[in-house]
Amino acid sequence: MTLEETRQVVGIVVFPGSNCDQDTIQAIMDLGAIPRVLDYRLRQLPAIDRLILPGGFSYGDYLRSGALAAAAPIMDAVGEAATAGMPVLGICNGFQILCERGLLPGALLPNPHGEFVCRLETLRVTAVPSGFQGLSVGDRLALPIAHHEGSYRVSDGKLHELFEQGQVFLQYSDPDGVVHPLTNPNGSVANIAGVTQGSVVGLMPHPERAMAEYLGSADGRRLLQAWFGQKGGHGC
Amino acid sequence: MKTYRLGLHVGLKEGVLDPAGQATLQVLHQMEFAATEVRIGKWIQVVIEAEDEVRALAIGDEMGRRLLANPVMEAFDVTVTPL
Amino acid sequence: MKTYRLGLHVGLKEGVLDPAGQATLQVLHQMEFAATEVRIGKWIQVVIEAEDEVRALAIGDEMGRRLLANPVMEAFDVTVTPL
Amino acid sequence: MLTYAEVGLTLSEYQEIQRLLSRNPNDLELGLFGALWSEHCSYKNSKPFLAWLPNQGPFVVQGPGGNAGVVLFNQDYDVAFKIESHNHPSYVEPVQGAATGVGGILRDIIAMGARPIAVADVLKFGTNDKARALRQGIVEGIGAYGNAIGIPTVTGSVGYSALYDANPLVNVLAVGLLPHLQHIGADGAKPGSVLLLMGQATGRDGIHGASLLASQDFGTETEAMRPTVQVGDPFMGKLLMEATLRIVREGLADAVQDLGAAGLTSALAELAYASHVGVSLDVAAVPCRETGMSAYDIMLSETQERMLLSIPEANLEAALSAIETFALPVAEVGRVMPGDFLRIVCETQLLADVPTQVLVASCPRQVLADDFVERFTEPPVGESAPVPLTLDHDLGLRVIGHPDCQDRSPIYQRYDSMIQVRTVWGPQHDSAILRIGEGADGLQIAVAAPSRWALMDSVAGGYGAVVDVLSRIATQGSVPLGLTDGINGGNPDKPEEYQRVAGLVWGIAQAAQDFGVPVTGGNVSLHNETHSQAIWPTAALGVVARHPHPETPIPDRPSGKGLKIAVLNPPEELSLGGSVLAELLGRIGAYPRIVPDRTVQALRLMGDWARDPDTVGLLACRSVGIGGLFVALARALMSASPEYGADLRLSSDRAALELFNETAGQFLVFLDPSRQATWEHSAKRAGMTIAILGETTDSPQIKIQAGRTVTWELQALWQAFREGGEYHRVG
Ligand SMILES: Nc1ncnc2c1ncn2[C@@H]1O[C@H](COP(=O)(O)OP(=O)(O)O)[C@@H](O)[C@H]1O
Ligand SMILES: [Mg+2]
Repeated sequence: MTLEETRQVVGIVVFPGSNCDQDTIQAIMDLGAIPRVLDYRLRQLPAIDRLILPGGFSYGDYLRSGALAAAAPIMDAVGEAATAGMPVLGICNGFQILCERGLLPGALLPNPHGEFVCRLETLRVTAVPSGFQGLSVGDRLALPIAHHEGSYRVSDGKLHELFEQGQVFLQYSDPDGVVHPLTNPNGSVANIAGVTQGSVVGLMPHPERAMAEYLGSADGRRLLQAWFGQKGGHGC
Repeated sequence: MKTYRLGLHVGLKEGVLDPAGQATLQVLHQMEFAATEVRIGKWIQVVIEAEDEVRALAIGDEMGRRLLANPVMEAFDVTVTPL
Repeated sequence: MKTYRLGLHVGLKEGVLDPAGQATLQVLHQMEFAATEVRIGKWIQVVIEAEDEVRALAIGDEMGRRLLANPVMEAFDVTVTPL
Repeated sequence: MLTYAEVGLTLSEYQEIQRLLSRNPNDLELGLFGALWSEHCSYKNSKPFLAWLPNQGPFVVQGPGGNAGVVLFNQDYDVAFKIESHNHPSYVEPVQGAATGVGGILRDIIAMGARPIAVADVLKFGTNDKARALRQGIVEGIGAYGNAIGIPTVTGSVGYSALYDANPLVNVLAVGLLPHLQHIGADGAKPGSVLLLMGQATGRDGIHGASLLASQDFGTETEAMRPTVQVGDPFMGKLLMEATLRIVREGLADAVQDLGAAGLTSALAELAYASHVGVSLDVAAVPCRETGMSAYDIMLSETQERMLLSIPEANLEAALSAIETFALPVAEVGRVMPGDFLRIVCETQLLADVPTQVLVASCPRQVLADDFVERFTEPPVGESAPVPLTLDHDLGLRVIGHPDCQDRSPIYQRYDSMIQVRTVWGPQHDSAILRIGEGADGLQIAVAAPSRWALMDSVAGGYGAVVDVLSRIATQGSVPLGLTDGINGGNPDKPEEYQRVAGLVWGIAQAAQDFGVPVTGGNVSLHNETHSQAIWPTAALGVVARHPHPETPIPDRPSGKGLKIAVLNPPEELSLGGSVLAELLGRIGAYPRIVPDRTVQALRLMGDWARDPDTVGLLACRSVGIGGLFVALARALMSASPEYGADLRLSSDRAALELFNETAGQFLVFLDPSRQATWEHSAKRAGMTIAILGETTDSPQIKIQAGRTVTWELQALWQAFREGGEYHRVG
């Protein structure tokens, strides 16, 4: 079945300062799903099938990115939905919010060079999150990153466990899919760019910005299709 | 109700790499300061209303745990000054 | 030479807008904390070698003026602890 | 009692105020005059020559005067765009100065009811250690604001000279989209409407920023005048943007004015003047961040992230509830009335009352001498540029490694260039290309600020800057819709500096006229002078254009071997004047005066080819600018993947001149050899020279036979491009 046929409704949570919400809505519509904007002040979720926490600078990224949004009223309901198995995707700032909220392991610290970085990166699929279709371990995706605080860290001793349990979704790699320190744009431990826990997935790159070749890459489309459980096109 | 100023020192936990601190240390060396270690954290001051100092301290602690520090990476301490 | 830990509180000068403090205050309210003001600054700890405490304090002051605080917008204070 | 000098006025200006008011102004009123009669707000020195700029054209919806120019884009949209400087604040506090520069120009666009879709930054830095620290802060600040508010920085320009050591330039261009013919501005306020002040509470930020900081030279005396630094808050800026755009979209406001230089004073006076109404403001109703702020402080504060709205009574409730949605602070601060006055009250007490006509439009202006313009007709005589006799390997590396030619990725990677998902061409290219709608026309944006060209002959430099930006547009066959110019100069009270700035504008005006593209807005920043050392007169030009096929730009890099490499419209008289190479050889010399007719024709032909590339076999192209043909070629080859090389044959005595002259209006083109008859015919028909230099190869090097053969490995060029020639890498 195509997305148009299933008419999946995707809640897009908008916090004050979110700024990738429109881009995400557009991407979701391109794929044939129905976006539904959810205000951060809601305490209950309407009838939706999936949730996205889009990128941006919620609350200006003040204090720590994602921290202030993680305390928003809607986050209780997001937590409950996640526990109940609803697919939740956090992109960039959304990823930071999910970590701050404890719905994903680890934390995202400022890039060690102290600078924002925006460019196309190659990501290697290290484990396929549950429910994803059409992605395989070892696939490479070209996706843009754009963040100031993307240095993924976990508490002592936790890294091994993440790999063991298949929670490491994406790693920054070279174009051939080889992961090494030179391909690490932000000091993330083990080049980790995305993780998963249960039905929750977070990633620093922006799939919604890579929806067509003329934008530099169409691999974001492929990634989102996979999240929807749709088999997308071919990898690189 | 009285007014207090809470002061929270929030810093990376012992053992967590602090690249900003390292970079600053390097610059201090360039400037010929005899420094051996730099750690950079936050200093957050919050003015609150509370019944007494003990209560104020407890509120500061709760703020630190729930919002002002990240439990995965950061540790904090709280001081209270009556205003 | 002895070893000291300098602690610098670096904060925005009075009157300088603190957007991070403002946004944090707003969220503290949302969480039903009775806060009335938040200011967010830095807490910088530097380990140095110096002859004595007075010298250490002077070094801390110099570091603050020359590097650790932005003189246009920030003020700072220094404390010294022998290690 | 305040004196006129304390608010930055001269005695004769003060006397003029007395005469116009028929009384002495009180302190508060004097403060208002100090702000509005400053150079920054009144353009008293530059207005006479801004009148030279053509401002009419087929696409102009709104010319200069408003918060930004507006041009027609298509049936659905107009484009608002303008460039603004934030030079002095960026020197005092680079991060916040640059950040508030971005915030400020974005609010200009938003106040036109347009949604910002792109930013471009034009930066000039010095070369000493302090300048390096300033650069670090300025780039940080631009990113910090643009990235957080979610507007991509899609292109820009960076240049270096020791003359910018204590006067870095930060000019920012912003571009926004608005529904076609939707009009909102400062000019619609109707008597009876309520004035709302929305956004940040007012603090003592930047008091006298416009009159003192931006309108006087730097020196030790100005140190003490430093006001409380304005801090940018892109988070509040984002909420303010969304709230303003919603109010405009729902038609709830009759006028909107952003608060920029001179804060409430300027916003109220502009709104009253443009709308032909009187306004009354109650300072007691203005939310303040600090206690004990005087009316004077409140009126002159430059606190950022504030917007003034004029709302008809009937819409008040709806407007307030829209603002509430964004959790933005807002207050009713005044009223619009019939009349011509700016009245300030504190509850029931009258504090100031001045006719807006006097405040806004009566500042005495500079009067130009009768022969002023004649002085520009001939290029000034001075040292001529050097003429190198041989081409050597080192020259090439030194030019591409010169700070003005180096790789900018360390800067632009710190900016989000992709948000809003329109960026087909971002900062890796010579101009930006944005898609606007599915399969529809796109928007091309280019900037240029070739300040070395203006050093000896500012008329030639101003003209060249316009040709430079328009050439970038021609490579895509886009239709230029309008220009915006940021003029930066030294102290206008010095006749020679004044004349240099005037010459710059004269050159821009002539070129805009010759190429038929109007200037719909811009900015003038004078007093860029420290300890009597003035900057190079610097024009930052920006252009917006309609791109016919944004999803498939004409490539700027070759895609195979065996392609013909040629120059379209090489200059007849070769001169290194104003070039990077001339500087490296120790004598910059005057930039050539560009020949109008021929150059107009060249851009037209380039545009025609780009609109129909298949017919002539146009495979890739670039315009020639700073660093000359050599840099254009090297950048084209270095960005191709897989890599190709070039094999060129040039005449031995002219090779260096041909490769390194920076005469604008010439194009590097890569052509399909099988179509040679077609493109040769096409050029000939148009009366254009096309000089074939050689062809692309599949070995990664540039090989030039000019008497002897000189070869550059792309690897070596790349290293110089990334790390600097004889310089350290500068970014
Ligand atoms: N400040 C900037 N911000 C964003 N992009 C920039 C900036 N400066 C330069 N760029 C990009 O890098 C390219 C090369 O920079 P530069 O040499 O300054 O400009 P050009 O040679 O095109 O005049 C530009 O075409 C532009 O796209
Ligand atoms: Mg450029």
